[in-house]
This record gives sequence, structure tokens and C-alpha cells, in this order.
Amino acid sequence: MKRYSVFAIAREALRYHQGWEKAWASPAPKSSYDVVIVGAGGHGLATAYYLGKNFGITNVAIIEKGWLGGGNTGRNTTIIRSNYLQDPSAAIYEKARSLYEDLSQDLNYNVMFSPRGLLMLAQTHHEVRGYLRTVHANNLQGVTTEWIGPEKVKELVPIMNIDGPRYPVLGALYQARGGTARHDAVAWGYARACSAMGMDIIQQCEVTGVRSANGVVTGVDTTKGYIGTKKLGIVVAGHSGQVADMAGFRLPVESLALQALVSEPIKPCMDVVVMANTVHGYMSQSDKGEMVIGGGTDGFNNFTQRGSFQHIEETLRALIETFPMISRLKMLRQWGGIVDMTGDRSPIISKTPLGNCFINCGWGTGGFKAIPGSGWAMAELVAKGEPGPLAEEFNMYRFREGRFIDESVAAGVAH
Amino acid sequence: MLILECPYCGVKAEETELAPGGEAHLKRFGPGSPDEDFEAYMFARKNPKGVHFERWRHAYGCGKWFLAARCTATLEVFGTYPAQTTEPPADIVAKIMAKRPDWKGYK
Amino acid sequence: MSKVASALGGARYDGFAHVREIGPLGMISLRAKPDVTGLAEAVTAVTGCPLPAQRRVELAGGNVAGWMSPDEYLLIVPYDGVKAALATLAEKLAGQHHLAVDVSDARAVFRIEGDKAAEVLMKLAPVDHATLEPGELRRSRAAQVAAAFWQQDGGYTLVCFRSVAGYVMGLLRHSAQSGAELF
Amino acid sequence: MSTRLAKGGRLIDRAAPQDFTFNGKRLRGFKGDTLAAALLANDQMLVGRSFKYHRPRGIVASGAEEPNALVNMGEGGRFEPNQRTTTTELFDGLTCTSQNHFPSLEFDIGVLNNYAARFLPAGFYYKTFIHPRAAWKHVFEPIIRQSAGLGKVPKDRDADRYEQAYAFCDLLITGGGIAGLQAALTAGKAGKRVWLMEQTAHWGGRAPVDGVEIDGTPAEAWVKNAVQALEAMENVTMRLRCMAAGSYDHGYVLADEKVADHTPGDGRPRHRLWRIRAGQIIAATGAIERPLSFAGNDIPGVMLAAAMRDYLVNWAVAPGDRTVVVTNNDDAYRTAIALKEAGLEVPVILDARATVTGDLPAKARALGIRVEAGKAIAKVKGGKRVTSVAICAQAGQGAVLEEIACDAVAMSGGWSPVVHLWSHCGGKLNWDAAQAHFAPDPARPPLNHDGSALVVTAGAASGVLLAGDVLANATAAAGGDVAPVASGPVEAAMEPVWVMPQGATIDLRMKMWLDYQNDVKVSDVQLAAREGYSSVEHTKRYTTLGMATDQGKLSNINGLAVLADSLSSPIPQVGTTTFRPPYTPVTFGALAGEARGDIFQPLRQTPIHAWHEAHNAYFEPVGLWRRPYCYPRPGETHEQAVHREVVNTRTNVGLLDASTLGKIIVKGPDAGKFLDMLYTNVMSNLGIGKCRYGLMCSEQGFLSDDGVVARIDEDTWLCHTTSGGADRIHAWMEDWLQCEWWDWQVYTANVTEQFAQIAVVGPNARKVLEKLGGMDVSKEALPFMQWADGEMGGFRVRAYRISFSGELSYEIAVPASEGRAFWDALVTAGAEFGMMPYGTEGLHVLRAEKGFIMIGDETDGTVIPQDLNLGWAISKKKADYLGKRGQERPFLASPDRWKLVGLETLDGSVIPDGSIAPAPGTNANGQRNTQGRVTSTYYSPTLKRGIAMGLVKGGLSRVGETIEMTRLDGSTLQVKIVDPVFYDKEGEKQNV
Repeated sequence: MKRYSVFAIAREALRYHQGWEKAWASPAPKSSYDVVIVGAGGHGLATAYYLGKNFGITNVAIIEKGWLGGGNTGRNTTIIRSNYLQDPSAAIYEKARSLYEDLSQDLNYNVMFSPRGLLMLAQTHHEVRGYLRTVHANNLQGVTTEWIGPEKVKELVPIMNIDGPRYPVLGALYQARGGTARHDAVAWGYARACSAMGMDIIQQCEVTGVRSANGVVTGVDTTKGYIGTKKLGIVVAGHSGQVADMAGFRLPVESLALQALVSEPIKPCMDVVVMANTVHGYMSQSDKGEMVIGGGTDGFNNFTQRGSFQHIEETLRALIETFPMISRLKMLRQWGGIVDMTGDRSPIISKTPLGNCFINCGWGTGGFKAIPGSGWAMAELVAKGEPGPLAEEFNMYRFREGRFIDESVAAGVAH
Repeated sequence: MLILECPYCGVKAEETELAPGGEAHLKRFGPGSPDEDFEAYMFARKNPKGVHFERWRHAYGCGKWFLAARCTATLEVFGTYPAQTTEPPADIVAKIMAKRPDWKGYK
Repeated sequence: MSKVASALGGARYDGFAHVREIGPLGMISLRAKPDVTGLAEAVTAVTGCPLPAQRRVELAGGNVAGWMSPDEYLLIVPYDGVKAALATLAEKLAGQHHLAVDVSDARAVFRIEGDKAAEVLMKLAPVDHATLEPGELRRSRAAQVAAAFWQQDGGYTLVCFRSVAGYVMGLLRHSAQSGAELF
Repeated sequence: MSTRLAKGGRLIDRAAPQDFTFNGKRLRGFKGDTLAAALLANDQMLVGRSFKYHRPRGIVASGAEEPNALVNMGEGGRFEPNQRTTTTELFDGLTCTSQNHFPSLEFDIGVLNNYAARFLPAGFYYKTFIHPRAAWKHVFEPIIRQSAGLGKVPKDRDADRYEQAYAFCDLLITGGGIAGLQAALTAGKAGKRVWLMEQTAHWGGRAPVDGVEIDGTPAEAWVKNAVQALEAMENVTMRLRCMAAGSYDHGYVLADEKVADHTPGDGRPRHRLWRIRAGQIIAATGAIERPLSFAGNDIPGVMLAAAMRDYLVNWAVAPGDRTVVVTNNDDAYRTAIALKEAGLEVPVILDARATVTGDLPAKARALGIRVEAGKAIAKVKGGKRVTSVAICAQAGQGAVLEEIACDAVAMSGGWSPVVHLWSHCGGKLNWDAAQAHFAPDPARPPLNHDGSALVVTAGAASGVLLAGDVLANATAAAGGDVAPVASGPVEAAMEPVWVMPQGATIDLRMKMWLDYQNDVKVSDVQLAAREGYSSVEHTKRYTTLGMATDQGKLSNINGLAVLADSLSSPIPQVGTTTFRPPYTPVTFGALAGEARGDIFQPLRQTPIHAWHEAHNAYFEPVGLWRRPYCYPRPGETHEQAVHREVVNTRTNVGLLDASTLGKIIVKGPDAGKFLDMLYTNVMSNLGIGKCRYGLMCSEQGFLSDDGVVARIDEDTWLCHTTSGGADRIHAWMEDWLQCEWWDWQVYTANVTEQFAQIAVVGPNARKVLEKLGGMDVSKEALPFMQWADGEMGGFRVRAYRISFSGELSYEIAVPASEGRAFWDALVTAGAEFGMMPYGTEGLHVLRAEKGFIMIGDETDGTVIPQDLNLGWAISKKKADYLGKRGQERPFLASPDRWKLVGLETLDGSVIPDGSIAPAPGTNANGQRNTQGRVTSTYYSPTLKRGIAMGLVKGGLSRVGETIEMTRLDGSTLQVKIVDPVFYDKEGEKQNV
């Protein structure tokens, strides 16, 4: 792999950029691998990357039904934070966030991690108490967050109306090292690094069946033929239920539509990410200048990647109330993704009833920020066959036992 | 933006007049039931990409719960029927069979 | 009666349509299945209206009997007549499973009048007025809250919950502003 | 020179001049102009700067597809960035400025990027700015952000208002060109309920500009007749300035009607967002002309051929004196002919096709225009304006044959149907190789709720471009069979040309713009393909092709053709990117509609709300209610007010507006059985006239609501819920009754708002009520945990002897209509007993002093009643209740669960909100272990020290132990575990 750098660009510029090599190879599948990962989104690619990097397992195929990074990795609002209340969540999201800090250097691909700071507004006394609880918890979890008052909120976000009247801002949970990254670049950077380790990324290849013998996985049938494998990792987000069905088990997961939108670009006006859960809206400004806005989730199963318009309206109402100056900006584009929601809205990284078959799903609305941590934990699970501490609490049997990891208990329910 | 006809009042209600309620025809398991059954009742979901039976409440309307047969991949609606049924009515099943010959059936 | 106050004290607004809050009216929520013996007789006794069929509203003078759901009716009588009406219902439906409860004070009622009154509602409720027949009671929403309305006396009567009367008045005022006619 | 011609202009009214400013320059146009037309009429060829390289940008199109000519428009509360001049109607007094430059449009230092363009290819930022780590956030990103963005940031609140409206129809036709009009005529005559909308201010679309004849009359006249005929049909509704922004599932269409954009401040809503439910949609949205990719195709003065014709015919504006026309099809000849006929010069028509035949070229030649077949533009020269073109052979690599001076270039690369509405909901496309465009595949339409085709296309949107075909297609789309006949010249086949010249060298390809706004060039797409970003979505995202404010209306097809060529794949195999709403950007204000300010959200008010406001209540939101938090007096802080209210309630008497508490009537022969399932304890055996506190759990076992239940009569109970819980619990009850136990005979009614409920609380409570007079409220007549109906001070009341404060307390319900009067009467009667109102925070302190739990504080959705020592309220006898099975799960039945205790600091200070009790050691993830947390913590003005409740591992078995709890600054404080009842442990005061 040729390294990327400003010198490489200068060198290539002199020959009209004719000398750049492919960022990743597109090979035909081999007959078998040590590990097959289904799903070349951020989580699947990160799993493969850390299998190679942390465990030296590189005889790996990552199989993707569409194009890599084309699912929720390329459809989210790119928020990165780890200010979670519950210990298992804080652990994995903070692991992810800390990996994001060095990800560009690690991958030699600029994923534009921008720790610009993230605010979760408290607009009711109930929310104040919930976020204070989170700050106390984060202090013990090694996650750096702080509680700030309304004046500081206004200082960080001058365009915000903090005076209400309906929901005056009472303060905010502030994570100074939260922020955003360029979502596509995360997938592409991991893909390039995986490919450089000799892994096969096989796009346009849909899994049509899972084969097993004696309760242990042996391979997958795909639209490009049968591929044998010693271990199988299913990392397919909204389509987890379909692949799990092929592997013979059912999940506590439902697939719902989640929507987002961007405005036309304007000059920089907001240098932090703002989440307002009372009124249901969150917003940041991309490096291009677009206001990136996330909305609510539909309440019914939907695989169309199209959502219900009332959520867009609801979000924009809330944000105009919070940021009155955006009223005359225009919605440039709206889109939807299929999010996989579990019974407690927390993810699953787990062994399954099928031997050597592992699943990573249920990230719901919060997946992007978790990608490096999720891949790290999933790689450990796949490599060792048993979960490490990051994944342990996220096993799929916790629902039966009642051991929920419920983040909605803090006021911040949105991810 | 779905339209579903409420089988109680006959209104072709739009989604904003309705409240979704998840998978239909779940069997309740109470005290003393096996862990697997309770887990299946509370958590395990079919979540099919295709024909799905689900609960809706005509919340901004007559307030009644009803059930709908809907395709989650195309959002086509095959029919709605009262909540006081334990499995999909035969006419709706027949209609689905006709439109989705490869459908594996309700179970 | 001076201690009795409607939600907005009879607020009014005149734009391209005329909006006014009326009431309080006597309102009874009657829950019973239509096949309950004596139900029709009881409803008629209280309101002078026949038992309304699905989605219908029957009017008799100022009294109203509306179909709310397969087992719920809205009866409107004079505010002072509720106690007597409840007693009549109790008597006529004695022994039958039903629930009759005074909701006069839980509601706010608006009149929307003028040639273009329908246009005000077209801005607030996802309802096709072309298919809304005279004598039909439509339960839906007005923007973000539940509402029911029907045509009456050349205009519309709209009922919502009392606590959101101010919000609904705000909606109606916004929607009825002169210059904002739809057609 | 771009000028206004002395004659012509079918859309302008020369008698109505309109003054406007651009960058402070005072300019004049006419009524009927678009802002773009008026700018061109004033020779304002340079109108903006591109996004990345800050290159000079001129107007390239005449409609919604315009990528360049965006301005900051208006001032103050009417300021709007990124306003598209080609779709902005000129009005007198309009002000606008150009965007994305510093210090000025003419001299922009950002153009340095242009000189460095070679070092800034697509995706360069992914490959650099990697080291040192901190530099991205602190150096590179700020520079990129400052240089990116387009329009200025609005500062003020929007001065305009918006509204929404619902509409329903059998057939919605979008697009008011001849296809839309003909479809509407057809469907209208058939009696269908039709809506017809057009995004511009005029009916007729392109046909009148192109000089089409329909049924022997000029298109202009045909359009006029059609509009008249449609206006006469009662079943047809027509809207101009109304853009169908998106089609959503089940026939839901959003349309943005620009009611008053052209008449700002006239008092009307600025935009109206129509939410239309259509049985079927006919997309008669026309087609958009494609640019050609030749070097320098982005220099101001290079314009789409049809757009140039529009400016000439509609607005009598000639963008240039000498215009070179370059094309791969016959349609562009119409522009050359129109220019020539207007007396302007057309030095040459460069036609990339090797042979040029057909009526239109013949006519051009007849007019004396030089036509060069098989020729192409090697390069356009000029900086802020075209000065000449270098001509080459299309077949070669770009060797210059000749240079021709000119000041404008009209280009045409063929036409692409506008398929957005077809595609939003999943309609599929076919590649039409002959016309080189994607057109709707009628066999794979988007589906309606019943599985039928939701959208049909009509006219050019279907991929038919000749007027006669357009009318026939539109007629058929609307179910008709007799179409008008249109006559026009015979047109020869177009020939796809994706790069001009065909073998252009890399230095030329680096100057061929695909996306004018985002500065994506042919070489960028080729680079993406070379690097493996071979999916069209990868290429789009890597290069930003089609992601600008025009969403690729001009660039997408050209870009993906270049991509397909680079990959040696057929175009249909490469496919298109997904079409997403809106078709053109829609103002946020319109999407939010009326929901701003006072009606942003419903505000629920109790009948006593106005009194609270008049008495300086500080409110807090509780769901959609606003409840008084406290009533500060002059000079008091909120905290002081709360303390005063608490002390006064304990020593005299307090008054609380408790109207928001949920009240649900449950009645029927099976009501007792039902409530026994709903509550953890038994309600069926509650005596008539008695009250009982009850708990409700979710089916998972977690505590979800609590409240006092009163038995009204033999088969009627009244269930009180929390303020936030009324609607939720009522729906929960109905869910179980309708969906699980539908044979049980139970009716429910939510009567929350029927009553104003007022708590009179404190040692003097009885005195106040006795002063009011009426029913007997003595201990004997109305003992604790009982209720009675009666009359009080002339009001019909129901009085409950219940207490959430530990004091002698009555909650009195009156009809809501009398609530305010009753409150006033209480205030008067209470004056001599020291009565004061208290708010929700006082309520919280009072209950915390008594160790009463609060849903939402002690519970958070993961707490079961057993955790809160509420085992006494859980029936052991019942075989089942909702939540019982859930509570049997191992984690919920574990003895290690954190349980409710009281907490107090050793020094009497208040434990911080949210504080957590760490335990020794760390877990496997390096996180500090924990053993408990505070759930409610207050300063008790009664006890004059901090009190708290919390959940701690081991619960009450650890009373007397001291543990550490966290402070926000990371330090800890010493906290003693105590009994959670801090005040009146024996409960004597409430039972007097």
C-alpha cells in the first residue's frame, strides 16, 4: 500500500494523478477463509481490521451485498460521543472515541475526526438531574464530560436561543472531545487497511444461506457461490434478522426507519454538535457548511430506507425553536436508513446458538460513533470465541435474564 | 406515510392519526412460564423483510387497536382487521398468497 | 353560574373565517355497545336524537349525539342538564354494562364559521373534506392534538381537550388570517 | 455584452420597471423577469464563485437546475442565503449579494485554490492533513470550513410566517407544461378530481419558447385555451408557484407553494406546504438539458442552449452578441436560429455528429449560419467571461483547428427526463441508449398501498422529447386516447458525447467541469474510478459530484457516463444514485409550518393557569403541561421561595394545583379483576368510599406508574396516575382490554381534564375547608384514605383524604369549569390561616422528607417495586399481574440489586444531584466499581439539613454505615445510610 501524504499528492500532481493505485482490491472470493464477515459497513470492516491488527488473522473475507460503507455507515449524522450512563455503554463508546482520536494516523487515511465538542441540552429539571447523573457516572468511568450552565452554552453556540420561552436551556452535558468524523472515510479507510493486509472485500455479493454441521458453522452460500469458513461474523445492522434466520435463530431486534437531512451549505456558524432531546432534534455543521440534522425513528418495521415525513417536520420545528436563524435555510436532501433496535436499545455483540457464529447488531441510532470500539470488541470475540470485557455485557441472552443496558434512563434518550 | 383503513370506523387513516404497536398475534406468557417462552413473548421478533402482521391504534380517531398485514419491503397493505383475532383471517392470507406466491406463511 | 368558566372565556377571532370559543356545553361520554338493550331509547330520551350510526352525528336543536367508536357516543346537552341526563341514562340502562360520565368540563368547543370555514380545518387536519358528508363526525387531529368536528348550522363545530384550548385557538387564529385563504 | 433587446420578451411587462440591487449596484428589470434574467439584462455575467476553487461563475441555466447563480437575498428577518436567481421572481426593492468570495466578487483571494487546483484533486483531503494529529482540528479543518460553505449566515428571526394545508385528489399532476395540461384536460374531462401544479409562475413550460404548433395553433394559444378550459372545470384545482418537492409512500406528496416570495411583506404566509394525498401521481416534470464536457465549459458566458433560448424569448435578454453553439443534437439549432432571427451573431454551430441532416440544421444553414459537423470545442478561453473558443475535431485529441472570437457559448448535450417523483418511492429506470438518458421503466413503477402503480410519467419525463409524442404520451398517462396533434420539424438522432473531444488529453480533462458548483471535473471522476471508488455512490461521495445545492441535476448523468467509460462498463450497469426529496430545496420554515412561538407545541394549561401566571409562578415543563415550580416573591431566589413554601405548608397550610394528575374511571363487572391485573396489589377488595395507593409495572416488571385508587361504587373505580402518565396509562389499559382480555366487561374513561384538583395541605387544612363551609371534613366523617362527595363553599366537590406530604391533606376535585373560582375561594378562605400556594419543587421536598418515592426520580425504567421496599404493595396471593413474570427473571430477583435507603451527609450539606457511590476497585474495563446512587436529594427546610434518597447495594440492611459519594469536581463526600423517612416516621400528622 502506498502511503498517503502531502508529498504523495505533490508527486502525483506532477503526473496528473495518473499513478494512484486502488484504495482496495476487488477480488473474486476464495473457496474458504478462516473468518468470513458478512457486511462491509463500518462495523464489519472494523471487525476485520482489528482481527488482523490485534490477532494476526488476515485470511478474512468481508462480504457485502451492495457497496462497502453503503448502509448506515454512509447515512448517519456522524456524531461521535461516549457520554453514556451505563458502564458497559460508556466502556465501548469511550473505547471507540479514543480509537477515533488516532484513527487517521492508524489507517493512514484522514477520517477527519473533529473533536469539536458535543452538547446535550437540558431543558427540563428532570433532564438536568439525568445529565448530572451521567457526569458523575462518566467521572468514575474515565469518560471526560462536564456539566455547564446556560451562559457557557450560549458562549459555545452563539446562534442558539437559550431563553425559551417554552424550553429555556438550563444547562448542558458537555463532552469537549466529542464531535464528528467523515462517515464515508471511516469505511474507506478501514477497507483500504484491510485490503492492504490481504483481506478480501467482496462487494455485490449477497449471502443467501448459512451452512453448518453438528451445530457449528461451515460456510455461507452467496450470489458468488459457496464460501467455506471456520468462523462467521454477522455484522449487517438492519438485515440481522434475515441473516440470523438463515443461521437458524431469532433476535430481539426490529428494523425501523431513521431519517436525517442536510441544509444547503452556509458559512461556518456552529462549531459544536448540539443535541436537544426534550424537543427531539440534533444538529451540527459539516465542514462543507451544511447543517446536518437528525430526526426521530418510526415506530414500525420498515426496510425501504424511507421514513415518515412527520419526523422531519417535528425535528425542524424543534430546531427552529432552538435556533431561530435557521428558519430561512433550506432542506437540501433528506434520507433514511434502516436501524436495528433491540429490546433495550443497546447493541448485541454475542455468541449465538450456532457454534463459531457471532453476531454484532442492534446499534440502533447510535452505531457510527461506536465503529472502532465495536470492531475491536467483535474481533476479540471472533478471534477468541469468547467475549472480552468490552463485549461481555452485550450478549444476546441478557433479555431473558432481565439484565438490561438501558440508556434511556438518563434523560438523553436519543443516540 | 402510510394509509391504513381502520376496521372499526372505516376511516382511511393516515399514519399521523395512528400509533404503531409492534408485532401482532404474540402470545402472552405469565408467571411460571419457561424462560424461553417469556423471552419469545417479550423480545424475539420475526422482523421479516416482507409480509408482516402488526398492531396499530387509531389513536387520533376512534381509539381502537387493530391489526394490519403489510409488506415491510414495499409497504403494500394487504388488509386490516380487528385486534380480537388470534391469527390472520383467511381472506387476508389468501390475498397475500395470491400476491406473494413465495411467501412462507404466517407461522 | 358566574363561577363556571369555559376554557377561554369565549375568545373570538375574525379573519377570513370567524372563530369563537363556545360553551361550556353539557357533554356526556357514553360507552356501550350498540346492541345494548334500551340504548337507542336512552340516547333519544337524553338528546332527542336517534342513536347515531357509524361515524354519524345526529343533531336535535342544540343537542347532539355523535358516534365516537364502536362502543362510545358523545352526547351534548345543555350544561345544566347533565346531571338529569346522567340520571336518565342510569335509569334506562340499569343492569346493562355501560359507562356514562360527565366530560362537560374536560372539553373546549369552537365554532368556525364563514364561507371558507372548511379552509381553516384543511390547514390543520388530514381530512378530505370532499368525502366528509354532512352529518359525519370526524375524529382526527388539529395539528398536534386530538380533535373532533362536524358540520353544523352552516359552519363547523370543533371539540378538543380543555387543556389545549389555548393552543387550538392559536392554530385557528393562525389559519384563519385574512390573506391566507387557500382558494 | 449581455443585454436586453428592444423588442420581445413574452413574460415581461416593460411598463412595469422593477428596481433592485446586486452587490449594492442599483439595477433595473421588468415585472415578469426572473432575477437571473434581470441580472443578464444588466450585463451581470459574473454572479458568484464556485465552492472549492472559487472560480468565477455565471448563469448557466434558466430554471431549477441552475448550479451557479445563487445569491444572498434580502435583509434582516428576510435574509436568505443560496437563493437561486433563475427561479426567483424579480420584485421592486429586491436586494441581493453574490456569495462565497472575499473580499469581493471580482477579486476573491479564495481563487488561490484555483491556481493550486492541480494539488487539490477529488478526495485530496482524505490523503493528507493526517499529521500531526492535532493539526486537523486546529489548523486544517478551520481553513477548509472557512473556505467552504456558500451563503452568509442568517442572523435574525424569520420575519415571515408559514402554513401547511392538506389536500386530497384522485390524480395529482406535477408540471404545467403541455404534457401536464394535456393530462389534466384528459383526466378532468373524465371527471377525476385533479390537482395540477407548476413550479414557475407560468403555464406552458417550454413549448411556447420552442415555437411548437398544436392542433394548428401556436403553443402559446393552445396553452391559454387549455388553462381556460381547466379553470372552468370544478373538479380541477390549479396552482402556480407550487413545486412538488417529494413523493412519499402511499401517495403522499409534499408541495411547496411560494405564496408571497414575490410580494414580501404583504401579510400573506410566505410559503404554504401542501400535504397532498393523491390516488395517483402523474409526473409531467419535463426534462433537463445536459451540458457538454469540454475544457473551459464553466467560464461565465457558457450556457445551456435551451436556457439561452429562454432568456431570449421569455425575457428578451441576449447573453451574448456573438454566440457559438455547440451540440450533439438538433434541438440546439433552435437556439442558433432564434439568436440569428433576433439579429444576433452566431459565428458557428459546432455539431459533434459526423453528419448533420434534418430540418433544423437546414434552416440554420439557410439563415447563413456556418455549421461544422464532427467538430468540437477544444477549449473555451476567457476568465470572468468567454472571449473565444478553440475548435477541434470531435474525433481527435483536441488539436486546435481554428479560434473563433465570441462572448457566449450555447451548449447542448441532450436531455434527461426529470424522474425525481418517479424515483423517490422506488420507481426504477431504464437506460435509453438512443437518447442517452435514463427514463422511467413503466413495468417497475413505485407502488401504492394496494400494490398498484403510484406514479406515471407524462411527456418529456417519460423520455419522449418531441411535442407530438409528448402530447400522446400525456394523454395516455391520464387514461385518454385522443391526443392533440403537434407539428414540428423532423429531428435527427442525437449522438451521446460525454467528453469533448473524444480523446481529450488529461490537461483538457482537468478543465472539463461536471459539477460547476462543487468543482468536480472529468478528471476527478476518472481518478475516483482509478482508485476503486467504482460504485456510483462511492464516486459521488468521493468526488462530491451531484452533492451541491442543485443535487446534480446537470452533472449526474454526465458524471456517471464518464465513470462508466472509465470502468469500461455499460452505463446501465453503473446505475444511478438514489433520488431523494426534495426536488429543489425547501425552506425549513415551510416544513415547520405554523408551529412556531406560542403554537410551537401544544401547551396544556389547567383551569388555574392564569392565576399562576398572575402570581409570578416560575414554571417547569411537565410533559406538555407547564406547572408552577414555585412562586417567588420579590427579592427571592427560586430556592428561597421553595423553602418558604415548604415551611409554610408544614406549619400553616399550602395550596397545590394538582389538576394535572391523571384520573381514569374504570367500570364494569370485571373492573375489579382487571385492576388486579393492572396493579401489583389487590384493588378488587377495596371498600367503597376508600382509597388505596397502588403500583403499576410494565410487563417486564419495571415500575411504570403509581397513584391512589378510589372505589366509587360496586363496579366503578377511579385510578389516579402521575401527571405525565394519564394518557399513557389510559392507552395501556385500553390496549389490554382490547387486545388481550377483550371478553372482559370493562369500560374506561380518561376524565383527567374534567376536574380541577386542588390539594389543601398542612396543619390548618381542615380549618380552611371549614371556613369555606359545607360538607363535614372532620376526622370522623372523612378519615384518612377515604373520599366523599359533597358541597363546599357552594361548589360540587369530591374530597379525597390522601397525602403526599405527610401532612393533614385534602385533595379536592371540582369540575374544571369551576376550578378557577374554587381556587379563588380557597385563597380567600385561607388568608387568615397563612395559606400560600406551593409548586412542584415544594411538593418534591415535602414528599422526600417523608420518604415517598416519585416516579421518574426513584424510578427510571429499570427499577422494580421491590427495589423501593414496596414489597408491601405487591400481592403475594395473586397468581398473576402485569410484570409478575418479568420480575421472576434472575437479574430482577437477585439479592444484589440496589435498594432504597435514606442518605444524609455527616455535615448536613446536600448531596449533589446525580451523585454516585463508588465501591473499591475497578471492573474489567477499568471503570470504577459502584455500589449505589442518589435518586432524590434536597435541602430540607423543615429539618434544616440535606436529605436524600438513593439506591444502594444491600439496602436497609446497611443503615448506619457510612459510604463515599461523588461530587462533580471528582472529589467525594461522606454519606451515612439512614432510614428514608426523615420526617414524622410514625405518620401521625397526616392522620389527624
